Amino acid sequence: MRRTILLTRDPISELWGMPDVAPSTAMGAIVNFHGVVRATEAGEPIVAIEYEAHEPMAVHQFGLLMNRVEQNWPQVESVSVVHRLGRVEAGEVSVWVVVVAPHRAEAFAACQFLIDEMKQTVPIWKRILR
Amino acid sequence: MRRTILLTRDPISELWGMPDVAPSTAMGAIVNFHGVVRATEAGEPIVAIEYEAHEPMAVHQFGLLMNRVEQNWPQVESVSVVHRLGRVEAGEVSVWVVVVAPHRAEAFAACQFLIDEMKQTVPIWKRILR
Amino acid sequence: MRVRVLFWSYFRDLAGGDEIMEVLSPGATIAQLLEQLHRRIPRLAALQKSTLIAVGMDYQDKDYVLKDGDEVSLFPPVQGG
Amino acid sequence: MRVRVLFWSYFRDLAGGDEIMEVLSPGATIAQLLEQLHRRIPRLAALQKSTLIAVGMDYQDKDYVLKDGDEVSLFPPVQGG
Repeated sequence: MRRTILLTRDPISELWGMPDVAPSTAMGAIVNFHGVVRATEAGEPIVAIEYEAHEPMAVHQFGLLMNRVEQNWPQVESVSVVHRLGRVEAGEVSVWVVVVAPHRAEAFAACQFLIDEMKQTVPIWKRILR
Repeated sequence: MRRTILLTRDPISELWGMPDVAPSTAMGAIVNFHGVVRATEAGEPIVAIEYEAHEPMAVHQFGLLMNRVEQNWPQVESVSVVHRLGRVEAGEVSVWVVVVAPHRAEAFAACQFLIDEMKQTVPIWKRILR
Repeated sequence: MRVRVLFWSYFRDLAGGDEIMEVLSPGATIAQLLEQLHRRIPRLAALQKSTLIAVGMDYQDKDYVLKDGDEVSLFPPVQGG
Repeated sequence: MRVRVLFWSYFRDLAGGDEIMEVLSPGATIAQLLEQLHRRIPRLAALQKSTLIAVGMDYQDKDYVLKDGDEVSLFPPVQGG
């Protein structure tokens, strides 16, 4: 399984859309998830979110999650994750996940798994800026 | 709920990535699904798929599915679907769905619902070209 | 009354054309239309169980009562995506 | 032996800094490290139940036996995405 793990302080909005996942001809499904900073949190307006990470551990933990994706859905060809760090304005993309697989069932399942588990194990924290 | 329904004979590979879904600032999740023509079908190599549709009925049936999305997940802000017709080469995108919602759970659910149901009710057929 | 029957996908090949005009008694149902049609095109009868039926742009059951000028579409299971 | 303790997110504010060096007896566990640390920083003790603990880049339990030079990270629940 091909992997991309990128923590970046640069806006990824220019990258919205397909990353260079270069699906092989056996692949039939590509799922992209973009998480966006909402302009409200718990009903209160916010300006931005400041993301902090334990960077080497975050990359390592994303790698462990990708091992689990590979075990659970061996047909998945590639998984890419891009996570913003630092200040992310409301309306900007904070996280972007792409999964390429032969069929949609495993592409959706693997993508949702990665996001759900990320929120349990990958050491990234946010601070709301109002 | 904003809707886009497009049946097109032009390649949509140039459009890969974000369509002009223009999420409002209350939206936190964007799910994109791209279905791609695989180079094999049932183990046999294929060159392309020729898609045929009952076009007005297909647009109408996509509209009915979008009504159901709106009923099931009223917070979904927009649903877009682009489906190729005519000859689609192996490796090209045949269908593209985008769902924008406040949170990822409904975005994933609505996107998967639309694709699953489309394959039951929208009058599009394929012919394998070897 | 007259209804127009449209064939889609490989039903077109089985029927030998895109469409056909059928003449029916007033109040005829889709079931009666199919019966009449299948006598003419037995190859479609064999696929009855997997045939989808629409009138205009909406799916209908076999007990649907046809009206003069209705446009009935007959086709195999759909395969979009 | 000495272990380096790193604080992340708002634990940094509670601890008053990014990191601290703790001196422990050989064979000490994370539980013993925390006990010693909490005497010094009681505000962290109150958050014990929701504290996540890693040594290096992997999560560890409180019965993990520390080695000289270990780098222990303490942080609140993660919130990526």
